[in-house]
Amino acid sequence: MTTAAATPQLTADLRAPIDWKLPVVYAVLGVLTLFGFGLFGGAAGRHTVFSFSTGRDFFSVPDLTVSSWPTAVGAGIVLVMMAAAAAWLATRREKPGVWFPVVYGLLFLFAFLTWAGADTGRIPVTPLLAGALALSVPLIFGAMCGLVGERSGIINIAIEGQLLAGAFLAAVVASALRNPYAGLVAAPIAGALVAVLLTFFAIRYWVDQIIIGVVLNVLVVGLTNFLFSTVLTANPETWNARQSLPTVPIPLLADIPVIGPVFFNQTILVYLMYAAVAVIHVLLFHSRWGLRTRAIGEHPKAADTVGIRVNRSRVVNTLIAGGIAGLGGAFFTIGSGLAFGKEMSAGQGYIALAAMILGKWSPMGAVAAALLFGFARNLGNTLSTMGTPVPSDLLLMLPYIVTIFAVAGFVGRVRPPAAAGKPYGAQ
Amino acid sequence: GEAPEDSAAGDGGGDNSDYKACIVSDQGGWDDKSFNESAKAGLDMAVEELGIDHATAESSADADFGPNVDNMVSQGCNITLGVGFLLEGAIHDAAEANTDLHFGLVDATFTDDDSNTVELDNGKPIIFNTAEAAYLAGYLAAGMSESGTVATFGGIQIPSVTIFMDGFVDGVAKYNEDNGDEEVKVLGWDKEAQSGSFSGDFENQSQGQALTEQFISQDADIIMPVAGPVGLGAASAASADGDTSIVWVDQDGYESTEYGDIILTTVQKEIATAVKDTIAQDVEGNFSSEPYVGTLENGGVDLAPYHDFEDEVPEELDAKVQELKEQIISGDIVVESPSTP
Amino acid sequence: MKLELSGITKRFGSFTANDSIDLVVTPGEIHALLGENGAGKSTLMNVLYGLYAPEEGEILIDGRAVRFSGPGDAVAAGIGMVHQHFMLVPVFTVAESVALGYEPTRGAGMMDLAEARRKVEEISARFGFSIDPDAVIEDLPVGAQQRVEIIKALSRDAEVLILDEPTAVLTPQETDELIGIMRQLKERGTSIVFITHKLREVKAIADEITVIRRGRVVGQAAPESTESELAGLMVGREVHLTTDKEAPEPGDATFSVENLTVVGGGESVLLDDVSFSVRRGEVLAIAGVDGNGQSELAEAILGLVAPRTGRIVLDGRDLGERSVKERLRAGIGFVPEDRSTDGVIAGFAIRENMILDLYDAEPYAKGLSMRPAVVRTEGEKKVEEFDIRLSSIDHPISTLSGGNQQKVVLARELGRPLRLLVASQPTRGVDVGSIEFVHRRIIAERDAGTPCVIVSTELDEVYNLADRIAVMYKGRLVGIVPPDTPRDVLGLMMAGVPEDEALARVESGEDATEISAAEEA
Amino acid sequence: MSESSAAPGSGASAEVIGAGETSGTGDPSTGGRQPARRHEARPGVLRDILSGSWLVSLLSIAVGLLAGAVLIAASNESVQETLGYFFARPADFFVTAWHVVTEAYIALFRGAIFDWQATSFVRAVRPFTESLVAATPLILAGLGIALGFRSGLFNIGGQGQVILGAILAGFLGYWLTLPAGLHLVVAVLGGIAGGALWGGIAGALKARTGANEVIVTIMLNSIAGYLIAYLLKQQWFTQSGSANPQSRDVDATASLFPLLPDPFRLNAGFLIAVAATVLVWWLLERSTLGFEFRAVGENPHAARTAGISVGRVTFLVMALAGALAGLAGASQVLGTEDKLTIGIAGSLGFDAITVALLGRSRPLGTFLAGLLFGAFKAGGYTMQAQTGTPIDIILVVQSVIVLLIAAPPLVRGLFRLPAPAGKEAR
Ligand SMILES: Nc1ncnc2c1ncn2[C@@H]1O[C@H](COP(=O)(O)OP(=O)(O)OP(=O)(O)O)[C@@H](O)[C@H]1O
Ligand SMILES: Nc1ncnc2c1ncn2[C@@H]1O[C@H](COP(=O)(O)OP(=O)(O)OP(=O)(O)O)[C@@H](O)[C@H]1O
Ligand SMILES: [Mg+2]
Ligand SMILES: [Mg+2]
Repeated sequence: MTTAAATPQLTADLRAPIDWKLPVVYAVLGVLTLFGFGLFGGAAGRHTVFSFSTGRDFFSVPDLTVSSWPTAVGAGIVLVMMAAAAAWLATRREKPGVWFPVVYGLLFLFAFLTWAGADTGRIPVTPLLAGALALSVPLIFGAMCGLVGERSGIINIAIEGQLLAGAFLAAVVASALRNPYAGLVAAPIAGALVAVLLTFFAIRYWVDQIIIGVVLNVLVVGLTNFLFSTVLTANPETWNARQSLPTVPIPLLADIPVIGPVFFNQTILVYLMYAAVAVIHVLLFHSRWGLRTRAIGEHPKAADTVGIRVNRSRVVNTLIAGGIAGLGGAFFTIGSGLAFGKEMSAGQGYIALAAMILGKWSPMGAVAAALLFGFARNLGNTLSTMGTPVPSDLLLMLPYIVTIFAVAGFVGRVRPPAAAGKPYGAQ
Repeated sequence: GEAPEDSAAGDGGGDNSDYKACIVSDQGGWDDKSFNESAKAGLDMAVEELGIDHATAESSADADFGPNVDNMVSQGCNITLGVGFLLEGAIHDAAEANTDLHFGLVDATFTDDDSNTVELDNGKPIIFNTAEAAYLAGYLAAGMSESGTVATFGGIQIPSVTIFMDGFVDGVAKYNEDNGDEEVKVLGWDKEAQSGSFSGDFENQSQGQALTEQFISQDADIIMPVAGPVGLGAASAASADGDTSIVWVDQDGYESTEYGDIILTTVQKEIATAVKDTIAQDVEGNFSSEPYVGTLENGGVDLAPYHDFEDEVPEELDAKVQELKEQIISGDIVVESPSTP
Repeated sequence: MKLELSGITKRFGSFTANDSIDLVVTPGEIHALLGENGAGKSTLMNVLYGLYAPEEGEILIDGRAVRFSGPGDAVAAGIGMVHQHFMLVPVFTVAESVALGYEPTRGAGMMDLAEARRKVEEISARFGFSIDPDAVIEDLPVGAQQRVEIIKALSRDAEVLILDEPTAVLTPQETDELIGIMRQLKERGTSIVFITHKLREVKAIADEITVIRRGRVVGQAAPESTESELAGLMVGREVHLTTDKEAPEPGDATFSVENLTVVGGGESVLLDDVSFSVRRGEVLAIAGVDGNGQSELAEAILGLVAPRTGRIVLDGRDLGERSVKERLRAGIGFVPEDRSTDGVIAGFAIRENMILDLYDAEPYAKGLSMRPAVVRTEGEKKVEEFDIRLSSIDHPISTLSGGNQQKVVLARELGRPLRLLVASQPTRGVDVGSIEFVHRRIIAERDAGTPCVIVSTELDEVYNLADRIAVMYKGRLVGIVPPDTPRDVLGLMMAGVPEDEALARVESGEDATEISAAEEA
Repeated sequence: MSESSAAPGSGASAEVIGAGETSGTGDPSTGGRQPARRHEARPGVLRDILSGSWLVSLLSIAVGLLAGAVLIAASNESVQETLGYFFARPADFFVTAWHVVTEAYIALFRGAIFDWQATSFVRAVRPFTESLVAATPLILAGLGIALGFRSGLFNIGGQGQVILGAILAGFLGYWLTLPAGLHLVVAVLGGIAGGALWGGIAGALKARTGANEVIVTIMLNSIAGYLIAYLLKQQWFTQSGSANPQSRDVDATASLFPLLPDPFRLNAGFLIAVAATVLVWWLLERSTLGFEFRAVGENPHAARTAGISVGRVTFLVMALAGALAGLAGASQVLGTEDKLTIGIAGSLGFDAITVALLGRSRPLGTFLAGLLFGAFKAGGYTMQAQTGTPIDIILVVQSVIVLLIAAPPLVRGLFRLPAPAGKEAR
């Protein structure tokens, strides 16, 4: 075949316009740090204590005490310099690697905490992280559920309902059998039952998947509220006595300072979450199931032409996903040692959906987004208990604002699986 | 199973079945482990003891208050009680429109458009000066704290919540004053600035759990959640920690929750008794629109027994608490709060 | 393996797409299936491939009746198919695409990608393809995608290979290569069902020809039959393969594009410094293989994509910052290449589709308010004028056949005074009868003095309409040539060879294709 | 696959409209695309009636109520008792269950339409007006959601938009001092502006950055919730002496005037809902703007090619949807509640989604669906107060109805009704 000469290099004025968005954000935050937290932050002469120990650690890590003012100023200077570097790269139409925003973000956070914690109290780093992880657990399970569904072409808005159903059934079964592990078995069943309805209407009757999802959420709220106020409250000792999954520290790992207590002194449910994420990540990109799942989510007809049963696979995947979300729901009750309460999932299913999109439909991305959300939320908690002057309502808004910025500023137009939400039926 | 014999309906104590007492909840619902539940318990007691007819309605949104109260009126309820300040408007309107019926309002007073308290001939406010009991709880907590840090947080910042927190903070301050060398810190509420930690609602237990974990990590070892069921999250976190105890509120948490072993005491608000008494008075034809104010003096608020902590509370501390209680009853000490009804 | 279809009938609702069709494919035979758009060729093959279950009839392999409950069964029986619309997942790599459905695994369900790659390389080597197994499908040119499809079929040891309109997306030279591959396959004993409506190709390669019209077999023909015999069979009447037209009477060049450059995501250059002008009363046809920047050119003219540099000038005014709406108002008529996504709104009534880009202009609207009565009467007039076959103008346009939908688009775009007509693939998916009509309307528009830019990947259409032919390759204009330029030269230019070189190479016989040669003979 | 569902970008939202509406998109049994050959079967009036979509709606409602009945019976203690000796005396079970269920539903009816047991005529007819009161905000917010659906936008942000509408309408209602009439107009406009602001943020972000509107609106809901909680703690905002998180009462000059004398609560908000329904109908069906909205909703690619600015439409639709939801908030605070509280919006924003779905995103349909759900709500109060049936039943009934209505073939299958002949034009 004949091939013409390669296209010549683009001349300078044809190149993409310089993208100033990120450098501007960096610069604004850097200046804020330098002046707001540093120079005029009123932290002169004070100290900030970062504590890492939880009192029960095997190795105890000493508290880190820093002089608030110089630290914040120093961090501010570094951040401003980083912003300048980003700007310089932008003029060359280059972007720094992923490490850049990560380092920048951590440094900014450090400066912020140094300022916020100046003499008001200790910054308990380990509980801050542990709490963030705890708040992320249902989000991560939920996001995994959404991801498996959408990767196979089924949009699942019913995560919220699946979490709630999981929380409910886990609590009831654990309570009735006096065994938290029984709840762990029941929870995925509840999630999968909701998924049965989802797939029944979506695949059998081609009802719009978003509609079914929204309606299923209402249905689960209605049912659980109803059962709660009739059956559960009539006889709470039998049906709604709290059962708690014990924490199972993993030997050695749990003794690692800071991260040990955060990650490895958890209930089996949290370990299941690690496993779920790892397994989904590996399977989705390296297994036969993953290849087929991605195929039916992107181009079901192509999958059909190579003999893959599209709708059957979709059903199976959505049911598995429902089970995963159900497990996430169990975290609200047996995972946290709480009895069931009305509408316990409190909108976390929708946040999980957001985390999945924010993570661009990849397991690791979704986990990162869920952790970001959990962290923002727990940061609000920490600041409020430390007695920061910012009103608690405004702190509670924090994670939602962060999410909007993330979706609008850094994710923008993302590409969902091409066939998500579209029913498939070869005549 | 066996089929029961047909039996005539009607059991219980007296027979006042032509009298109907009705009650409307706010969004918390009847199982809020808090004032709705207590108020309902009061109604149930009245039904049991007096053999009256009754009706209940749970509200799930603000828009439900009006119609719910109105439904009670159409049913011809002799007395209709609303639980919570949110029902003030609905009860107030109904009372003005139906002067022949009686009404009650738990935890709030009737107010005019400019928020000035007004009296209605057929409406009885049932309110509580919880700060008095919370004061004792604060003193006790300060005395019991080993870390020298105690904490409190609320569900939503409303007077009936912050009044607990005010009393608690003052109690701790009193302890510090009495024991010159002590410097027990209270986290979560700044009485001066009237600002502090709130979970944001009365439902989200995980949020209560997360907040409590933060307090624990700040060294607090006694925590008073004033947040209805959100307190269960706090209790769960405290129980997981093992070294932290809880001061419960409203009904004695030793009995109403599963966390008896970590509940140091409860700042009790005898809503049930007050509701029952109000109904009983009305049944007897002794309705009075004079506000009922629960105090330490009339037993409307109180500190619950220490239960499992009985042995741990030092005798001197308990004696001091009792002494303070006497002083408050006698008026030697006045517990002040911007939220005092 | 001998394949027989007997009495296959397939209905969609009340519509019979295949009506008792018989077909026999003997081993090692290239069997051409000929028929106009919508004749039912793809449907028949989808039945054969197990995608559709026929209402009647049976499939026999080596004389034994078989039942396919899905494509998996067909593949297992040795049937492979390259679909008219490729069945490739755009985000997969070549190796993944080939492996899909028949994944080599390393136990525990984990993919053995190395094995998948090896397989691709092995088959590529066998047929002299050079396909990188790790290339991502959506980055590949269509020609390469087609080869991936062929590899897919061959990797499953297909004994019968169905190729559904494989040449629609290829240059004449690439078509020639494909024909070479088909011969190679045939020599190895593979039978091929070859679907097309290009008579020239059929004559060049087929051993046996079956012609289908309106779902029925209307005849068998030998490769020796003449083109007009075949065309007559296909359409059922005598057809004019060319449109009669007067010589052009070009006026001033009122439309020009200067140094237009369009850059896509990832800084890929989609249009590279394109300049040309069109005179009043002239048709400039833009030829090229799909995906070489023609779509972007048309879209840039309408303002759907923003050029990085360059000017578009109509009637002396730079269209520069103007919005799509302003350009439409300035008199640009635009027929998009993909009717169903860009041209019509499936759920809208026919009358609404008739005014899709005029909804807020007089006389259809007054201020914010639309005037339904005017919309209806004007619409009905156009239905008359453009001979659109419908039962009610109020029905959704999705109830119309493709050809009639295209007529609605044309009625809308040609039904007002134009200063420029830009039509992409104006007859894609339209039957032969309607093609004649569409072409006549375009020529009429030209004769009325409108400069016309017609984008087409069908060389027949290009020759039929063009007063000048511009050839595009990789976003660049390779050259603008007169309408009597030989097909092979155009073919080479479509692969990026400059005009002079192409002429020289064709003249020396070096790159003359077999098909053209056959035609000349 | 049918053409519209194959069109890229038509996506989920485009089908929100299609689902159940035309059998072509939603109904696999007809094989997706069908040629326009109608009435090939013998046309018959009976057949038309049996296959009509209104019959499907009626049957869906019936099944929904039946599902509710099962729950009511199952949760009733007397019924549970009879179940204990079911085999000994099964009739008891049925009699009791029937009794309990009819009692609940009669109470529902009496609370929603007409109370024949009431003491006075006024009290007897009041329930119907109460249904209209409950329906008013549902209709308004539902219209907003429907507008989004028709334009291909999935607006979950009704809740936040209602809250913002209430905040602004309420604040202007008690903070300003203006003559009657004018004050009302200003406050209502404030409600519109508040909702439009909140919807507009999501629309602008979607148009400019492609941010997924589902996520942004969910986040904005939560933010609005915390915002009103915050504001209600600020004295300058509440303008009241009370420390309770509630505002001063709205001035009489800004109240939505009552349509009937006292015990009735029906107010001018209902007229606004009627007017909004007509306006949205005109907007969608008769205006150039609506043409743009629908075009973008059905096929954004074709709309763009036709010169419609998709970004502008996205912003406008979200702002208008927000404005309608804001009106719902205004009708609450100026009409029925008279003051701002944290829970002023209740779960209106979410109920509105089901209302719009049930109304199939048509203005009239949404209006009727709003009336139905309003009646459920009003009747639910009475049912709860008189028979002690938990009001959560209503949620179950509503969701079952919406699910069934979205799947007509299922309903037809359940009742063995014939499928409709051919495809109906819109
Ligand atoms: N899934 C379907 N549902 C309804 N009608 C269909 C379906 N598939 C095809 N048809 C109709 O059946 C007829 C035959 O279509 P088919 O795709 O087999 O034609 P073809 O001969 O392959 O045409 P082309 O040359 O355009 O590919 C057409 O009228 C088409 O509209
Ligand atoms: N991965 C591949 N394997 C085999 N052949 C390839 C591959 N990629 C490209 N080719 C072939 O190499 C030649 C040049 O390809 P190139 O990648 O330059 O085209 P392209 O830029 O993608 O072109 P287009 O504009 O048509 O998309 C073409 O003939 C193409 O078919
Ligand atoms: Mg075909
Ligand atoms: Mg193209």
